[in-house]
Amino acid sequence: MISNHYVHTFQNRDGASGDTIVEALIANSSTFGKKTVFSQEKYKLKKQKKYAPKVLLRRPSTRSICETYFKKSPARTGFMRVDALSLLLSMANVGPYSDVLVVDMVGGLVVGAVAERLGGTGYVCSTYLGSAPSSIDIIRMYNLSSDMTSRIVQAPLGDLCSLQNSFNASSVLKDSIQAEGPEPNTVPVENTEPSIPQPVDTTVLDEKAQSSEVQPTNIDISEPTMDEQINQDDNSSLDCKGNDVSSIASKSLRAGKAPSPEKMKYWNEHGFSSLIVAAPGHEVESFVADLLPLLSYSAPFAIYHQYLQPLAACMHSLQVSKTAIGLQISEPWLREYQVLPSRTHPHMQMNAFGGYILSGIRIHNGDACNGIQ
Amino acid sequence: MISNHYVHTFQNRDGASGDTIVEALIANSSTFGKKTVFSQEKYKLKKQKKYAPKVLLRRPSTRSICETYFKKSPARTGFMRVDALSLLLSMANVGPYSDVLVVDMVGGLVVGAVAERLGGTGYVCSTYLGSAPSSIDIIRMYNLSSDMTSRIVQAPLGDLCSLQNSFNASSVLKDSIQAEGPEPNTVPVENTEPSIPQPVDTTVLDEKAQSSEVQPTNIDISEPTMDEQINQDDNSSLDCKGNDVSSIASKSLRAGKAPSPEKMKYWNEHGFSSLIVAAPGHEVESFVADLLPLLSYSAPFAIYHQYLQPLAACMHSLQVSKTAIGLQISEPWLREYQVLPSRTHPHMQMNAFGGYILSGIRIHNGDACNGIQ
Amino acid sequence: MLKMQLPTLGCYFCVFAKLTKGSAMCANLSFNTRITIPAASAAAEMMVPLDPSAKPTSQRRIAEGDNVVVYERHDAMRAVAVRAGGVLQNRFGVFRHDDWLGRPFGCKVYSTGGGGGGGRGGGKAGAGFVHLLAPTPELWTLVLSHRTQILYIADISLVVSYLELVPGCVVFESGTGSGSLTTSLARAVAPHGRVCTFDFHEQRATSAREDFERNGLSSLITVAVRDIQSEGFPEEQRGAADAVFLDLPQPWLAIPSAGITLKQDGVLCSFSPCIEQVQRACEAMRSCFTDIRTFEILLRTYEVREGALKGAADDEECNAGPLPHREENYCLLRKLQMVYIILLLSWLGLAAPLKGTPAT
Amino acid sequence: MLKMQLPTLGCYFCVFAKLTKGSAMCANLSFNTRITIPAASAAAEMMVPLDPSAKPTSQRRIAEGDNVVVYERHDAMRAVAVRAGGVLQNRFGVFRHDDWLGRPFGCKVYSTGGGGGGGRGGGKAGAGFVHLLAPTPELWTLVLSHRTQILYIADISLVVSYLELVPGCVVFESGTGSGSLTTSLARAVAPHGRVCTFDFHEQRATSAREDFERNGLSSLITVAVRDIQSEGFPEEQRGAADAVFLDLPQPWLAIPSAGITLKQDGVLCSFSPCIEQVQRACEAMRSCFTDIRTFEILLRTYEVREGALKGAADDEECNAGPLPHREENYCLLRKLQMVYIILLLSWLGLAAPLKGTPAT
Repeated sequence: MISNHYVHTFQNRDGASGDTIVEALIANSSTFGKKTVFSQEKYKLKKQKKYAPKVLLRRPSTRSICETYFKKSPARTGFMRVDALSLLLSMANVGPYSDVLVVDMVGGLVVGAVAERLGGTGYVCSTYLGSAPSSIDIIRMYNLSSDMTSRIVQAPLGDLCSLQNSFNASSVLKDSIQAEGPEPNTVPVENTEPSIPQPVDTTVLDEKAQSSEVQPTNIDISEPTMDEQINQDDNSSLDCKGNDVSSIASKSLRAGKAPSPEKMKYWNEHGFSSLIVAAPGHEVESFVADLLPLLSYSAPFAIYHQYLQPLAACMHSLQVSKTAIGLQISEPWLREYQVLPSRTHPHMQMNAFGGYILSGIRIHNGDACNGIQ
Repeated sequence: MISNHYVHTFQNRDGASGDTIVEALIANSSTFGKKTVFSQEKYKLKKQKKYAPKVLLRRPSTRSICETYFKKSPARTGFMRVDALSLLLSMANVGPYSDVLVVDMVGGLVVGAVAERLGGTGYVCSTYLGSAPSSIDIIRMYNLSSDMTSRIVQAPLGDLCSLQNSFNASSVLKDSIQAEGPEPNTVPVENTEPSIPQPVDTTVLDEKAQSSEVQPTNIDISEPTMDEQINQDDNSSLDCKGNDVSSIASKSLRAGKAPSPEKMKYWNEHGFSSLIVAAPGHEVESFVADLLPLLSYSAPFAIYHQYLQPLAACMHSLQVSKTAIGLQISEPWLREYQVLPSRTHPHMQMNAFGGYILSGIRIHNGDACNGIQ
Repeated sequence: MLKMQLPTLGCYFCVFAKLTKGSAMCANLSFNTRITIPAASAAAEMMVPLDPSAKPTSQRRIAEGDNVVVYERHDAMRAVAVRAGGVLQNRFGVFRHDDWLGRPFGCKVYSTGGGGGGGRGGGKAGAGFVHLLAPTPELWTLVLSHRTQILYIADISLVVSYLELVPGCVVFESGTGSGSLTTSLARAVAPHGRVCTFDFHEQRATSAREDFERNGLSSLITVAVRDIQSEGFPEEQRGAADAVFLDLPQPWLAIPSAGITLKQDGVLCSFSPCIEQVQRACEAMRSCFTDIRTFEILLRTYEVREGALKGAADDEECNAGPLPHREENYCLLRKLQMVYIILLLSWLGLAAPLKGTPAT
Repeated sequence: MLKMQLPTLGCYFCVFAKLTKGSAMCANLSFNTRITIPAASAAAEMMVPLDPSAKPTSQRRIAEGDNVVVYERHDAMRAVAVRAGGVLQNRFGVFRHDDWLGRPFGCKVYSTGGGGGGGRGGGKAGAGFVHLLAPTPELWTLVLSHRTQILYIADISLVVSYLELVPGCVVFESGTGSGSLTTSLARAVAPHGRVCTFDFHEQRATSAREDFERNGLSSLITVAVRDIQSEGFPEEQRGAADAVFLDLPQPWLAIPSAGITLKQDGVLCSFSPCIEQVQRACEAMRSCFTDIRTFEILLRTYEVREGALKGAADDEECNAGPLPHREENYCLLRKLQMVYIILLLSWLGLAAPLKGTPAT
């Protein structure tokens, strides 16, 4: 069977053409030969409509994954548009050898984007409150090598805070969460229940998008489904170079492990390089009060929210506490244009929800600058 | 002397050319004849720069007055941009024979704009809290005939509320303000102290604007100043047709009188046709709770504020009280473009402060629809 | 009986310009170009009152022949002409016009039972209600029949301001389209001004004329069938207009004629969705217009909902000890949860239908 | 020692496109096009760490030769190279570099007295302070020397995302300009990728090279003097680039060469302020690029201030009786007054300097 799942793997290769896929599907269809010529043509057209030329498969990137979720199931990723995600990565200075602390309640979109930028160096430490981590299964949409995936670790906020033997005795998390098991389970990404909780029917959206216009950068984000017309479990005719099935499976094994005690100790002493929070629907002020002491001094941070008000509250409390400078709330505004001879005009579709970002830099707020630690 | 004040009167005529003014200025200059040719030329250039061709005098309109204040002294008019003012007028359905209730804490910009739209029909009733009305002296910038000016009345909110023998016993104003004198003084518009309270130096701004680019729609909003070079008080050579000095002076006598008892009684029984509130820097929620019962049922209202939050609070309280429907907060966004061959691009200057508008329609919130009054 | 439709294209550019060298001969055909106003039919509710008695007030009651806007919710309204024995059926039930007579505008009326059937969210019997509103140009824009793309309130209000329309002005428009702007132009120039609107499409002109008649605007608006791009405005209207509004695919073709039709110092507006149209229109204006300015206006709308944000600590099972720092956070948290969430709805003010049904 | 300057032109358009028919012969000159990385000079703070030890942490102390960003306030920052005996003088006073050595990045340092003189708002003696920050590409954008119009964070972040840059990529840029984008490109492709940037202006290229050297980026960035519009990218770089960025007055002239320089599936971006440039660039791209998309990105920034709104009742002399309705309003009013005012600062994030001085 060539399920959508395997078609996904093509995305890991540069420029696998839709026609190739349609040919592969036909070659592997057990029923194609039995169809009438008319039915054969109809089948081909149907598959062509699905995979070529309207879907031009590409190596997935942060850009295309973010755009696709924003178009098809925006509530899942907190209505985070690609310009907002791009800003988060810039504002948090994500680059090689960064140790980025992330709160990702947008399904893994941010964790995956950071891991892509790290390119197998540094760490992205996904932290969470309570006993169970939020789902980060969108990371399997990314083109992450096993090396890159191994840089994704998960740790409950309580563990990070309790290890911190700092002068900042503010967090109650030490008292409340320390009792829990310090080793969170590795997220079994591949086996997680499909978690698209909002009422958006992605299939319907998908078809609508395809029929209305050519969407060359579409990625099918629906879960693998059985294709009634293709029953052979044989993908030998497909030359899967690059990241193959096993490398995808390996992601589930490596992503989201607990960080080693050595790493925890290192971060405790040196601090994280930067922080990104994407917890739409959550109050962020107290969250950030707990997270900020985990950063190294001079580390930038960027907090995304769908609403302005929670960020304003957070910004005000940071202004008062004098733990950060360069505070600013930004609202990105992105507009696509149609540029065609005599028909150039702006589009308005993508502007409604852009979200807001609070950014700043952690500072040492004491005056005794020399004597820390 | 031909002061700026008299130059202002040219604005009441259609298309008085700047050259005409410069010639008039030269003809009336006591010192021009004594200057050297070089000085004469310099004087002429200086005056030309001031009045022609960079300032092309026009009949003033809401549009040009609002644009000018926004450019030169935006704090005075609550950072109200022309698109916001235009929306207020539309959303409040300002048209002939309307009786528009207005709270104008933007210097008279809104009162003048409503009076212009009424064209000598209906009434604009400018209301206020406390004993002294806010200044509305910007109305003298408008091209209002004495007929139009006579349609501007002022009444303290307490008087309007106390006369209202309605079923809505909510307002405390009846108790608190009734004791005050019911007849407010006519605003002596022409004699009012120039009230440009913010630290913006309008003269400097003016010069900067003129030197940087051609501003054909500039209106000089600075108060009349002495021109050292022109000392003759003789404007006989200037043919002042249309609205002349006396008609301007008459504005001060007619604008802002108290409404007649008959009018007050009529509004009490019939309600105002619509409401506009422009009280930036003020909390509007309780204001609107007092104002809304003064409107007729089905009357639209529009409330301007520089900030989003006070309007959100107001909207929420209206949602809860079920006294209005069609509630919506709008934020206009206006951008000017430079359109020149091969150099077409958007400007960004005017977008920073646009303000927000809460609009809605007053309804009868009781179920016993038949039995009112 | 029309429901609101969503716009398909959101962004337009407005180019405004003032006439410099106009038709000097006709410059005195001025403000006073009135036309005789036929008496408005007594029964009809007039959207723009032509005399003080016509305006809706708290004492004016709904009468037969009146137009009312039936408000179901923010994004569901329709215009209804009240007639004896008339019936309105929607998902909230059946409403008898007879029940509406004598009630004030702005009142709430209930259905008489018998649910609307189709609407899955509607009430079934007796409990449904709607509000009856007096029509305004703004409401009309939301309920009119879309025969073409229409202008919405942000564009309309800006156009009226920049055209510097005041009562008594004469304004020319082409094309008429669905009459969305025309209605607002009429309000701005009433009671003694005039709107002359032209559309090349005969059926469209007829429908618009019927709409204006229905709203009591016939005395203010003249609708003519004419292809302004190829024929220009009528020669006999030379210098008659205080303002001209063009919403045409090739506005540059009509600009010379607009220049002839305008009074000196009159204002022209050309309204286009595409930048190339703007570029060509500006080019065409440069010969005899001044103060050419191009704008784009958008409207962002916000919805307010009372909502609670999940607190960071809500995910925890056990409650933390009341350390001072945390205490403060809890306190702030609680305050936040009471405060409204301001939700960005859309850039157009019309998209994004609200969830949930208000009635039953 | 550079201060931030305000942008004069805010809006740009980004046109992105993917190569379809590329230089097929060179398609395997791929990701692995590394260059040998010279050892970074030990003393210099590297803006983009090329090994784990180079990143600033809470334990890394400021040392001689480090670059620090001196933060006075939101809109007043400058880059300073720390040297023994060095002195920084600003309106807050005199700061000795020697006092900075051994302190962590992010610390607050005080002036040693002797006010800055000119600044009217500054402190006079001893009380002034600044913060010393580790440089990042974002901070660099705010302190660099403006030799040309520069790209700001919103444009930069979008460009990096749409160019789909990941560590190891090779990216070509023309022109180099002030190096604002170049620095962010270098971070995105580090540690093993490469940025090849070209500017026709020799002095500008030299200055940029010096800046990159100073920030420890020389091993990632190659600066060359070349007029890409007339000469194109070097022939020998055929198919070498994963991405090409053009910020040129006539980008269409360089687009064929960009097509040759890109790998198959590589991404091109053309960045222009004028719509005509966008139109011509798109036209030029259509022959061998696909997925041509044009964007405009703006950034609106908000400032939060604690402020009280005047209550409607504040104007009254006497206090009203505590009727339930009014009571409620007072209560709400008081709540509002405690809540912060969110102030829209600007659309660019850089204009509108804040009032007041933070120090002394």
